[in-house]
Amino acid sequence: MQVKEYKPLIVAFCCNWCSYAGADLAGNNRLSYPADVKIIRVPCSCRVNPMFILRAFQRGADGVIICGCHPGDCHYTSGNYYTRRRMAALFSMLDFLGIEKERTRVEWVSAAEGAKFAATMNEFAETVASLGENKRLEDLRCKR
Amino acid sequence: MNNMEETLIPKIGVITDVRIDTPDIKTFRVVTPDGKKAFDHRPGQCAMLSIPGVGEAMFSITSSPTNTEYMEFSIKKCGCVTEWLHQAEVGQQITIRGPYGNPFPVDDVFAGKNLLFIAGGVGLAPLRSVINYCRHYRDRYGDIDIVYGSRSKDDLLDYKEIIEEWSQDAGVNVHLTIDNPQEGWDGHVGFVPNFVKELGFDTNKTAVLCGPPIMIKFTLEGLISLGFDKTQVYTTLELRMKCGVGKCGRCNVGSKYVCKDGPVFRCDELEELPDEY
Amino acid sequence: MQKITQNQLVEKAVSLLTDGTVSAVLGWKKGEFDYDITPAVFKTADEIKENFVWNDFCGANFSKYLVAQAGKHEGKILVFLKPCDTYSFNQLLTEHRFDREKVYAVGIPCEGMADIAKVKELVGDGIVSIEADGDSLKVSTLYEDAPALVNAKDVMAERCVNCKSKKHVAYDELMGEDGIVLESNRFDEVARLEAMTPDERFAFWQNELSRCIRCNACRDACPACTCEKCVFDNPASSVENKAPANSFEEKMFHIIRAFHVAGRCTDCGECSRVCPQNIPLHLLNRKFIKDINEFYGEYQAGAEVGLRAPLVDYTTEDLEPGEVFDRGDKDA
Amino acid sequence: MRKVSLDSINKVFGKISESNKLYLPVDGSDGVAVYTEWSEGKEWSNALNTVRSPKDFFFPQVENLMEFKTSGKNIELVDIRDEKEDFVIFGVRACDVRSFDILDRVFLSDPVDSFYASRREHGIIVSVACSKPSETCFCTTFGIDATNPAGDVTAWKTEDSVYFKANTEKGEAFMKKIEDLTEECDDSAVTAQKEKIAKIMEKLPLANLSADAFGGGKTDTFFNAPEWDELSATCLGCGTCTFVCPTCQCYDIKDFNTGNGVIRYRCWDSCMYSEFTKMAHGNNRISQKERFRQRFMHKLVYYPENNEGIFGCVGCGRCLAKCPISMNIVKVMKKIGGNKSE
Repeated sequence: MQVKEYKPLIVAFCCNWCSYAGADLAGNNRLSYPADVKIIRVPCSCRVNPMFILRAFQRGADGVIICGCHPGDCHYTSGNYYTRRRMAALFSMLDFLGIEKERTRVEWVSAAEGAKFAATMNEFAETVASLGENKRLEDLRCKR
Repeated sequence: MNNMEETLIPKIGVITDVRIDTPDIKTFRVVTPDGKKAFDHRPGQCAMLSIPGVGEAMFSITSSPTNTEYMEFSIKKCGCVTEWLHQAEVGQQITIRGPYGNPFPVDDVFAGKNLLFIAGGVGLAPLRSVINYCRHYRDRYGDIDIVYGSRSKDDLLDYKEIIEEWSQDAGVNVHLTIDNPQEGWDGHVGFVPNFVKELGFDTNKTAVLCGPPIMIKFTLEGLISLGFDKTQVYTTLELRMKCGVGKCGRCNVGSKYVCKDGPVFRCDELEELPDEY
Repeated sequence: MQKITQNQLVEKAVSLLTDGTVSAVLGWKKGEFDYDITPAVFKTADEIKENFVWNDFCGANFSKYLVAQAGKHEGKILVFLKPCDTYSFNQLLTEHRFDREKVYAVGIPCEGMADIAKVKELVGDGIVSIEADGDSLKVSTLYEDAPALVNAKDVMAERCVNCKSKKHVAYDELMGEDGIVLESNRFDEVARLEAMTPDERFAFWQNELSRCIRCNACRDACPACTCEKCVFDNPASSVENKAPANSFEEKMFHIIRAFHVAGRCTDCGECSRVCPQNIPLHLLNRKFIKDINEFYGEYQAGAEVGLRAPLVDYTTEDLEPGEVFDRGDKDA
Repeated sequence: MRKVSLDSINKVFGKISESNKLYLPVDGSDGVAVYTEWSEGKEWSNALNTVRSPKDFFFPQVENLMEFKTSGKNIELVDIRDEKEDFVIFGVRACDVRSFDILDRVFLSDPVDSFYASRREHGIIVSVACSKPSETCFCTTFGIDATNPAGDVTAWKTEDSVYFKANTEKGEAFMKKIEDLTEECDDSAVTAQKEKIAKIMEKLPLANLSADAFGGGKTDTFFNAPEWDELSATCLGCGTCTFVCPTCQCYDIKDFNTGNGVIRYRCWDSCMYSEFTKMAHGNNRISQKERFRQRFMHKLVYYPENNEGIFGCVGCGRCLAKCPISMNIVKVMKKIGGNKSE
């Protein structure tokens, strides 16, 4: 039997105004990043409820990254500041429960930073790949 | 492999016809994938329909047991399962299990009696099965009166069948009413309980009642004021159910389980139950 | 052990009820044994005289009951608040969860509550009576002829051993003397866990959370959990469930539960008190409190009415989520 | 009757576990006993009972019923029921043994619940008489003899030995397996033990609690009792009592979409939960008072009405120990039934 090469599944929550456009730009500039990065567009990074992140892991994600406008540049003035606090608290809690801290990340990517988007995704996918499959927040029912 | 029969494991059913009855009620025709009726039932019994991933819910079987080809379900859009069903197309598979509950006593108590059916809104759904059964075996029963009311003419379920079939039958009297006056409606206008009182039925009848709880309550009062005894009146209840066989505990009212001991109750039996339905 | 006596509280309750200041009293009602005390709403002086109890097992935090009870009765309801309860009281007021005008709050000092499980650990099962005797509890059991004397300190509930404050932050009237905010060791256990490796922490929590039976007692007792419809009860949320189907759901429930109260949790410890499976749920809440203190400055939920909870606030200089791991070298 | 010295009990466990999975109460990391699969090194707990009742063995908290695969408009149903293997539950107390009878009357009545039935068929119950009842015990109220529990095999644990007596065919087969490790003995030690425990049972604070006021046909007497308001006033509406209860059997059936199919599973549910009876057109038990009342009325009136007077409570005392607000069936019985145990 051929062993399937392990490719991490990454869920990227991208804010509509900056990071999603950044991903677009990366595409337009033909910058490559792994196909296993699944982008979910959200109106603002602060739309991302901690439940979304946990659910992404439940449904098979190996890493979850949240991308928003740079602090100070939020389309809604302050959304990403809230994201920053919330995710700091959540990530610290996940770490407290012994879940690999490298599996979650927040990055600020503007609409002009296509290259940063691609680089971030490449680097994040590599980090997650080195951790292997998500075992600690997996739901076995979804893995069949 | 555990080969015991298990009621919780359903059969597959196929929707072979969808009829739009009113703006929020559709009637679904269901058979097994090989085109047969899923199981036999008695008038007033129910079946559990489900869509995997959406949910399972109990519905009364609206078609008559005398129909040996298929079953019909008249379903009002009001929750997640029903909403999903309402957007289902012909050919859609669902799951079906049953029959559940006690039927109306059509072959003993009702035999030879004059019958009075009173329904409000989608409450006609469970009665349609009995009415058509009694029409099929017309000679076993006395006169049949049907009082049916809804919010408007458009909300009358099975209107075509009522006009073209029921009201044409000998010895069957159909009395329709709608809540508010409407253009193109020259029939009675008013609520069912009042209409029943206005019609002033003889008490030599057995009454079968189904509709919203408030309608049941006032119609029952109306019937009693006409001289009916509670032992002459039957109704059918609806509560949340999960198993359908009196085990999951949801439809437990007093010592009865509506799924197993009901849904058909005689009104004096209901009186013995705590007021929780 | 408690400095204030049951009689004093009964007198206070009866007099406030008789003079019409209040029309109902939220208090502790005695049970079958000396430790199974039920929160109750008293309506008459006779009921209070007969059944009101105050001893070392009156742990229940009444603040949350005010959401349902304040305004339910004609006039005001009297509530007795221990120092830790007053924080929850303020936090609920901050969130406009009850009408302050409908409540008459009497602050009462608390010397720490006993944990019946610890009592049983020391003296065994079959307890027929527990009496306070100075700084000790006199415990009689079915199996020993002479009652056992246990030091109240030895059977004190964890949350009371690590009491954060003896100061009442809200009341209409105070009985006895007010205390002060204490220097507690309540974060020690969190720090101990932080110092473990992720693998050890994972094993620790896996063991603890796997016992969860999802009875929702932690949520239902929590004075910060007052949503009208909890996300875990809402079929439309797609995370609603009655049982932890697997280890993922156990974790999700507890992470989200703790996160929903992060910044609003006053660390009253009710979650751990009510857990039938002895899961140290307060550690999750304390982790958030500790983090918030370290990331955004010391914050005590409920210390004052109207404080803005840290997670619904921000500064432009906040640390980045990635930086939370870089403080110290605990995982390195 | 046969006996084995307490020092050798692990040999018995070892012998049984060669052929069957063996579960028994073992103290967990927090010192609380929990039914655990026995393996070398695990010690039989001295605790009176587990927090979580053994009903899990027959009616697990979560149980997958079937699976569906959907494609387009088609549904494929997969029956995932499998043949169970025999297993032994060791150390079940008298109250919990009775709880199986109560569950049987629900799950084995027509139509039989095949999931429950197959587990029940394969479960071998070794009960053990109580030696140190707790103040929360009130099994005598329901006619249960804690000194002589039912089950396939009854065991008595004394200071130095464990005595066994088989009650059923399954029990005989069990005894056969451990024949070499046990020796024939008379029942004098067990009789002495029974007498000693019976005396303690008499001294229990709830020893005189009577359920005579309750039973079938009493719906009208109790349903509208004014005391329900007061009793339920501070109920949190959590599910602790239900989930630690060995006889609570309400369940929910739910679907879980795994992304590549649907698992239909059932899990424990609680009549104390607000949406237990909620349906599209409303809720027939709108306040906590009604839900609270349902739980106790079911155990004390409705269940006996349908089951020849047998109550739906076994007096295990778990809810007394675990309710966050210490409200429980004893308080309800005393208040509503006007019954004082003193």
